[in-house]
Amino acid sequence: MEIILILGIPLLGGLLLAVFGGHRWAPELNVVMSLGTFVASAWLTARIIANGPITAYNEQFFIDPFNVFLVTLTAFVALTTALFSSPYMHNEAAHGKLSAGRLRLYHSMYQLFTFTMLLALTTNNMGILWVAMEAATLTTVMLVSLYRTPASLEAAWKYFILCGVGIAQALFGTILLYFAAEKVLGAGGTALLWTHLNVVKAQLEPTVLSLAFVFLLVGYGTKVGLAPLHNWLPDAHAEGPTPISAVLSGLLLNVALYAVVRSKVLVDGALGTHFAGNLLMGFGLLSLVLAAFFLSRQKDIKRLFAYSSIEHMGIITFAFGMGGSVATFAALLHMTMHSLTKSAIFFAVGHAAQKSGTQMMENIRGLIKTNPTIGWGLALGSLAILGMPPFGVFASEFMIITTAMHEHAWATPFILVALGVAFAAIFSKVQTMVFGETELPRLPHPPALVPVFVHLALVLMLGLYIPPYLADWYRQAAAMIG
Amino acid sequence: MTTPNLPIDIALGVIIYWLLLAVAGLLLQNSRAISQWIFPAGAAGALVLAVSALSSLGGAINVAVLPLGLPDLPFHLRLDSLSAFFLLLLGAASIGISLYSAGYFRHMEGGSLGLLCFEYHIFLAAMALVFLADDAYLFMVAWESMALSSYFLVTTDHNIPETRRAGFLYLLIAHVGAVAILMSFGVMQGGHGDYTFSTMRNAHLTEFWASVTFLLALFGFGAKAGILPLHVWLPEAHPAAPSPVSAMMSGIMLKTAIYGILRVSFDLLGMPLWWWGVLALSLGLATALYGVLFAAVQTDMKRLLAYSSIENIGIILVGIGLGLVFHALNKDALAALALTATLYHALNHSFMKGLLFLGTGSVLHATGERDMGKLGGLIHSMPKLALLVLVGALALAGLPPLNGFMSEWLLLQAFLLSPDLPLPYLNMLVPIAAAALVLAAALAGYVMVKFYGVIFLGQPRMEKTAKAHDIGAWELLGMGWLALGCLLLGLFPVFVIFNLDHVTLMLVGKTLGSTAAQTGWLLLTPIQPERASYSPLVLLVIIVIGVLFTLFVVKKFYHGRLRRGPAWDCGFPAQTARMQDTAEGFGQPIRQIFEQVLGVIREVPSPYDKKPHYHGETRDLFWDLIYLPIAWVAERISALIGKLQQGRIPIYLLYSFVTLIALLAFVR
Amino acid sequence: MNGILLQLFQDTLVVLVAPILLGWVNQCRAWLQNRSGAGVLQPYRVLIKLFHKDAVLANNASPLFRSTPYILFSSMWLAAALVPVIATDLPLSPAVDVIALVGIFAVARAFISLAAMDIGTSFGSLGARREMLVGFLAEPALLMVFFTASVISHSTSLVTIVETLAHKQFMLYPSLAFAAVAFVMVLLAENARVPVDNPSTHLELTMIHEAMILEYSARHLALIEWAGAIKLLAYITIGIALFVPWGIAEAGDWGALPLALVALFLKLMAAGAGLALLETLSAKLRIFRVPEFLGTAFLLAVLAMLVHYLLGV
Amino acid sequence: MAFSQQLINLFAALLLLIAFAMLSQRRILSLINLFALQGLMLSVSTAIVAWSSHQHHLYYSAALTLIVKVVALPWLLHRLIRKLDLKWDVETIINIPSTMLVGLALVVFAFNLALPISQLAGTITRSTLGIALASVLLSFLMMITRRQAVPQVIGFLAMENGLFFAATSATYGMPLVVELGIALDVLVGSFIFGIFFFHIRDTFDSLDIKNMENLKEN
Repeated sequence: MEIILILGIPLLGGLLLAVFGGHRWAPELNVVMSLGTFVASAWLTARIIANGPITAYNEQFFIDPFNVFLVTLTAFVALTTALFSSPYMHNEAAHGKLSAGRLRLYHSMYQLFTFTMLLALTTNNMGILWVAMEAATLTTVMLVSLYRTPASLEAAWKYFILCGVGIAQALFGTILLYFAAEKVLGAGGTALLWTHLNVVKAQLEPTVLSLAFVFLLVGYGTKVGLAPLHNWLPDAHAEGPTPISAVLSGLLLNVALYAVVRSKVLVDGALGTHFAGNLLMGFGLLSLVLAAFFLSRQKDIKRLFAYSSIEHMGIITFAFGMGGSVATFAALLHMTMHSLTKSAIFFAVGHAAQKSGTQMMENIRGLIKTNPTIGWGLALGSLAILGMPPFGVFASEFMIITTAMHEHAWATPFILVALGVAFAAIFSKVQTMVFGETELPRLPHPPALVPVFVHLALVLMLGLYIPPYLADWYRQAAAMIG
Repeated sequence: MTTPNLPIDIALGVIIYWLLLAVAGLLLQNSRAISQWIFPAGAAGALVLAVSALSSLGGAINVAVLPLGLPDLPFHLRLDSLSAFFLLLLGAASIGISLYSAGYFRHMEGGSLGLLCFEYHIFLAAMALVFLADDAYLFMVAWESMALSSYFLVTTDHNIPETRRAGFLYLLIAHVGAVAILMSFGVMQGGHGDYTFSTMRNAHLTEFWASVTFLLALFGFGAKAGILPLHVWLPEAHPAAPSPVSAMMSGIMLKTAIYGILRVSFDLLGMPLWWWGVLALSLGLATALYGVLFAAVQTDMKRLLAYSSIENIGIILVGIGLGLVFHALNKDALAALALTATLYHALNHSFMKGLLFLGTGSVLHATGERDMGKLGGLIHSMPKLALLVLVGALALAGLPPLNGFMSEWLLLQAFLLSPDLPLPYLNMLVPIAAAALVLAAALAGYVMVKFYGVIFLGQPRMEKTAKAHDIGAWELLGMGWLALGCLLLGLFPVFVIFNLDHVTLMLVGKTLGSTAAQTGWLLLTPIQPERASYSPLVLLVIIVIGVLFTLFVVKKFYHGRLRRGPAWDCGFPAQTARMQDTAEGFGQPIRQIFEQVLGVIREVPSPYDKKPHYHGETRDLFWDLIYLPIAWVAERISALIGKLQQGRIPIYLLYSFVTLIALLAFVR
Repeated sequence: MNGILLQLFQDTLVVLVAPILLGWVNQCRAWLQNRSGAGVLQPYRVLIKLFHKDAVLANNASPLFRSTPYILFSSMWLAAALVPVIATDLPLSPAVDVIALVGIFAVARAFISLAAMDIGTSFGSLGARREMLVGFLAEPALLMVFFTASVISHSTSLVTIVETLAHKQFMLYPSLAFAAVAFVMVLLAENARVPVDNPSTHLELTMIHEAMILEYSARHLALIEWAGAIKLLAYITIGIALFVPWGIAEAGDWGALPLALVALFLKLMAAGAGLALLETLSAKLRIFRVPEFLGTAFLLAVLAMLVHYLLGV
Repeated sequence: MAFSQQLINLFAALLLLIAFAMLSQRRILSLINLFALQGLMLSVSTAIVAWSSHQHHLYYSAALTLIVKVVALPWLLHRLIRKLDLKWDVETIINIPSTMLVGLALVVFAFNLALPISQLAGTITRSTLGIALASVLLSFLMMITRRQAVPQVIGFLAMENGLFFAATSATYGMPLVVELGIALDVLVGSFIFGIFFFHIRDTFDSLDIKNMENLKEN
C-alpha cells in the first residue's frame, strides 16, 4: 500500500504539474507532492522498522535494509530540494530567466524524476531497474537544458548520449544476467527478480556473470560518474538549474550506485572471488584521484562541486569494493552523508550564484558579509564534504581510511594525496567566496535556507550519533552485500 | 575522592559547561555581557578543570562511555595521568588567557564578538576532549573540531587577504596531518575493526607496521606541532589570529600534538624502536635551530613569537626523542628524566608563550602596530605590561631562576647522564645533539633581548606609542596569573616533578620525584646529589640578598646624589629615535652569519639614489624546497589530467568504449 | 658551620681580590708593551673615584636601567662565590651547578644588554646587539667545555668535577686539552678582551662592552666595572678549577687551606700574566670575524666532548 | 541444423552486414534506411524464433519492433531531416577503411567473447549471440566516428537493435513487462532526441557536434 503511495504520488504530481506547472503556486504544489511522497516513505519506513523487510505485489517490489534508507533519503532530499526550489524558481522567474512553459516542464519532470528514482529503488526486477534508470535520464535531460543556452544544450546532449550509450551496456549486462538466471530459475517473470536471484546466486554461471558484471558496471557506472566514464557529469551539473544539480548529485548517483551494488552481490555469489570488488576498487580509486586533480582547475562553482561528487562516488565505490562489514557499512553511511551534504551545498551554491548573477567563482565574494546564512551554509557544507569532523562525512571516511590502511595499504597513499589535493582545491576556492568584502545586493525573494541547515544539522548529528535502527539497517545491508 | 569516576565527571562537566557558554555567546550576539561574564565564567571553568586534573594525577584511571559516536564505537573517554597532566596544562594556561580575553575583546563589541566567543569556547572544549578521548573516532572528532574552531578564530579578521591565506594554509596542513593520524590509527587497530585505544594497546604489530604507525603519527602530529618541514603555517597563522587566540594556539594547542606523539609512541605502540627516538631527536634539533634562527630575524613581533614556538616545540621533541631512545634501550630511569624534562618544558612553554602572546596583544591593541621597528619605549607608557612581559621574556630566554631554564636544565641533565648506551654511534650523537640544543637555547636569549629591547626599551618611534594606555584590570589579572606561573614553576621544581612522576610512571614505569627530592624540597637532585643539583629558590634568594646588600652598602657609605640629563651617547649631538636599532638591525648579525640558511633577499639602494630605500627579507627556504615544488607538481598533474577532458563527445565515447573493451579482454 | 665560614671567607676574598687581579693583568700588559703601568691597585682607585661622583642619569632611563648594575654585581658575585677556588667544601655549591652557573652569566648578559637598549641611543643598541652576538656563541661553547668535564667526572656539580679531577690518578685527558683551548677563547670573548673586544678604547667600529655602558656613570659604573673584574676572576678561577685543580683543599681539611691559598695566588698570577701575554700577542679582530673565532671555540668544545666519547677518556 | 535455425543464422548475418554497412555509410538518408532494414531483420528473426520455439510473447516483441523500429522511428527521422533540411553527407572522424578494419577486429573479439557463453545457451539461436554483441560494438564504434548529431542517434538506436537481438537470441526475450518498459524508453528517448535536434539547430544553426565542445577542462 505504501509502495503504491510512494510511487503514485510523484506520478500523479508529474501529471498534475504537467497541467498546472506554470502557475504561480506551482512550486508550492511541487512541495506538497514531495511532502506526500516523503510522508508515505516515512510510513513505509515505520512499517519496516516494526515488521522487517517486505515484498509486495507478486514480489515485484521489495524493501530490505539496503533500500529502505535510500527510499527515505530519496524522498527526504526530494522534499527539501522542492522546498529550496520554490524560492529559487521564484527568483529565477523574477530575473526573467524562465517562462511559464519551462516552469511547467520543470515541475512536472521533477516529480517524474522522483518517481523513477523511487521505482528504481523499490523494484525487485532487475529489468525494471534498468527501465527506471533509463527513464531517470530521460526525465532529467530536458531539465539540464532548461535554460536553452548553448552551454546547457551542449551539456544536455552529452548527458543524453553518454548516459544513453552507457545505460545500453547495462541492458546488455541485464540480458546476460537473465540468460544465466534462466538456466536456474526457468524462463519467465521470476528469473529477473533480485530476491530469487539472490537465493540461487551461487548456482549462476560464473563466466556469464563476470561478463554481465562488466557490462553492468560500465553501464550503471557511467551514471554513477566513475572515471573515465564521468565526462557528462560536471557539464550536466553545472548547466542545469541548481535544484536539478542537487538531486542529480544527491539522488541519481546514489541510485545508480545502488544498481551496481545489487549486481555486485549476485556476481560475488556466483564467482566466489573478489573479482567485482577489485574492479570497484580500481574504478573508485581512479575516480577519486582524477576528480581531485580536476578540482583545482575549476572556475565554475557548480562544476567544482560536481567533481567533488565524482570524488565521493569514487570513495564510496572503493569502499564497496573493499567489502567486509566495516567498509560496506561505511560506504552506505557515506552514501547517506554525501547526498545530504552535497545537496545542502548545492542549495547554498544556488543562492550564492543567483545573488552574484554568475557561477564564476572569481566573481563571488564576501558571502558571509551580506548573507551570513548563505555564507555559513556554504562554508560549513564545504568543510563537511571535505571530511571535517564532527560532520558525518568524516565518520564514514574514518572507517574507510582505517580499513583501507589495514587491508589495502597500497591504496592509502593515493587516498591521502587525493584528499589533500581536493581539500586544497575546494577550500581555497570556497574561502575566497565566503570571506572578504562585497557589494552584492540581496535577493528579491528570501532564500530558503532551512533545507541547508536541516541537512547540515542531520549530517552533524550523524557524525556524533547514529540512530540504532539506521545502524541496524546498515549492518544488515552490509552483511548482505558482503 | 569520593567516587572513582569523579575526576572524569568533573572534566566532562567543564567541557559541557564550555559548550553551553559557547552557545550562550552565540545567543547573546554582541552584548556587553560576553566580555563581562562569559569569558570570566570560562576562566572559572578552566580553574575547576585544572584543580580536578591536578588532584587526579596519579589517581585511579577513570573511564567513561558516552552513548554517542559510531554505532559500534560509542565515545570512550579515559582520564589517566597523561591526560590529567595535559588537562592541567590546558586548564591552568586558559585561566589566564580567558581572564585576559574578558578585557581584551571588549573592543570587538558590536563586531562579531558572539561568534568569536562561540568559537573560542568550542576550541577550549575540543582541546579538552582531545586529551580525554580513548578511541580513535572521538579523538579525531575532537582533533578536527579543534582545528576547525581555531581556523575560524584565526580568520576573525577575514577581510585581510593575508589572514585568509594564513587560515587556508593552516587548515590545509592540519587536515593533511589529520588524515595521516587517521591512517596511523588504521594501522594500529590491527584489523580488529575496533578503534578503542585499549584494543590498540593490546594489538601486536610487527616492527615494520609499528614503524609505519610511528612515522605516520609523527607526520600527522608534527603538522600540528610545527615540526620541520611542516612548520610553515605557524608563522602565518599565529600573527593573523587575535592575540588571545595566538596565545591559546601556541600555548595549548601545539601541546595537543605533543600529547598525541606521547600517547601513540609510549602508550599505544608499547615498546618503541631506538631509531624512532633518533629520528625525533634529529627532527627536534633541526626544528629548534631553524625556529630560533628565524625568530632572530623577524620584524613582526607575533611572527617572532611564532618562530620561537617552533623552537620550543623542537626542544620538546628532542626530549621525546631522548626518552624514546632510553626507553627502547631499557634505560627507563633515564627515560623518566627525559620525559620529565619534556613535560615540564611543555607546561612551561604554555605559560611563557601564553604570557608573551597576550603581551603582544596589549601592545597591538594600544598602538595598532605589529612591526617591532615602529614601537619602542613602551616601558614608560605601559609599565605594568612591561614588567609582566619582562618575566615572560626572561623565562623564554631560559634564564635562571625562571621556569624556562628549569626544564632546559633537566633536559641537559638527561643528555649528560646518557653515556654508555649500547650503540656507539648513538653515543657520538649525544654531544652533537647537546651542542645543538645549547646553541638553540643561547640564541633564544638573543631573540628575547631583541624582542623586549626593541618593543619596550629605548625611545618611542611613533607618536601613539608614547601615549599608549597601560593594560586594564582583566588583562593584568590574566597576565599576572601566567607570570606568577612562570615564577613558581621555576622556583619549586621538586613539587612539579612530584606531580610529573605519575605521568612518567605510566609511560615508562619509572619516576624521578623520590630521587629528585632526596635532600629535601629545596634542592633538586635528579639522580644523586653528587652528580647534579640545583636550587632555583636559593639562587634567587642569594641574588636578591646580594642586590639588597650592595644597595645597602652603596647607600650607606656613599651619597645617593643623582642628576637627570639628556643621554650622552659619546657626545653625539643629534639624537633621534630612528637612530636606535630596529628589529631588522638587531637581527643583522644573525642574518649575516646564517645567510645561506635564511634565504636572505636584500635590496640595497645605490649611492646615487635620491630616496634611498632599503629592503631586507628572509624567506623560509622550505617554501622553495618543498612547498612550491609540490604545488607545481600538483598543478602540472592537474593540467595533464585536464587534457583528458576535451569536451568532445566522440572522445568521451571512446573512453567508455576502450574501458568496456579493456574490461572484457581482462575478464577473458 | 665550617663550610659557612669558608663560604663567607671566599665571598669576601673574591670581591676584594678581583680588582687586584684586573690591575695585575693590566700591569703585566703594560710591562709587555714596554710601558710602566699604573700599578695593580689602579682599579681600586678608579672604583673609589667613581663611587664619589654624582650619578648622571639619562632623562628617559627606566627602573630597569637603574637596577641593572646591582643585579649584575650580585650575580657575578654569586658566580665567583660558587667556584671552588681554595676548598671544595662550599655550602652554596649544591644550589648551582655548572649549567646554572652559565645561566647566571646569561642573566647578567641579558640585563646589561637590555639596560644598554633602554636609553635608546645608537651606541647602546649596537653594543647590546654585539654583546648578544658574542653571547650566543660563547655561552654554548662554555657549556660544552663544562660538559666535557662533566662527562669525565659524571657530574655537573662543579665541586664534584674539581674533586674528581684533582684527586684522580694523574691522567692526560686529550679531551680536556681541547676544552682548555676553547675555554681560553671563551674567556677572552666573555671578558671583553683582545682579540674580541678592547677594554681600553671607545672605538665605535669595534667596541662591545664599552658601548653598552656608555650611559652609566658614578656608582652605577663603578658597580659594573667591579662586576667585570669579578667576572674575570670567576672565569680564571673556573679555568683553574677545571684544568689545574691541584692543590685545592679538601673538605674539612683546614690544615691544607694556607697551602691552597698560596697555590691559588700563584696560579692567578700566572694566569693573569698569560692573559696579558695573549692579549699583547694578538690583534683585535674585525667584529665580523668574532663569530668565526667563537665558532671555532664552540667546535673545539664539541670536539673535546666527541674525543672523550671516541677515546673513552 | 533445423531450417528455422538456418534462417535465423541468415538473418543474423544480414544484421551484422547491415551494421557494417551503416559503419561505412556517409549519407544520412541511407543510414536511416539501413536502420529501418536492420529493424526489419530483427523483427523477422524474432518472429521466426517465436514460431520455432513456440514462445508466444516473442510475437508481441516482433510486432513491437516492427511498429517502433521499422515504421515509427524511420518515419520520424525522415520527417526530421526534411524539416531540419540536413546536409546529405556526414563527415567521419576516422576514414572509413580504417573504421572497417577496427570493426573487423571488434567482430573477432566479440565472437571470441561470446563463444563460451553460446555453448551454455539452450536456445536454438545461441550461435547468434556473438553477432548480437558484435553489432552492439559496431554501433558503438559508429557513434564514436560520427560528427553529427543525427548519425550518432541512429548509431544509438542501432545499438538498441543489437541489444534486442541479443535478448532474443540468448534467452528468447526478456519478460514482457521489461520489454514493454524498454520499448517505452526507446520511444520517449527518440522523441526527446527529436526535440533536441530542433533546439540544437535553433541554437547552433547546425547539427554538427563540433559546436558542442566548449565545456572542457583544458
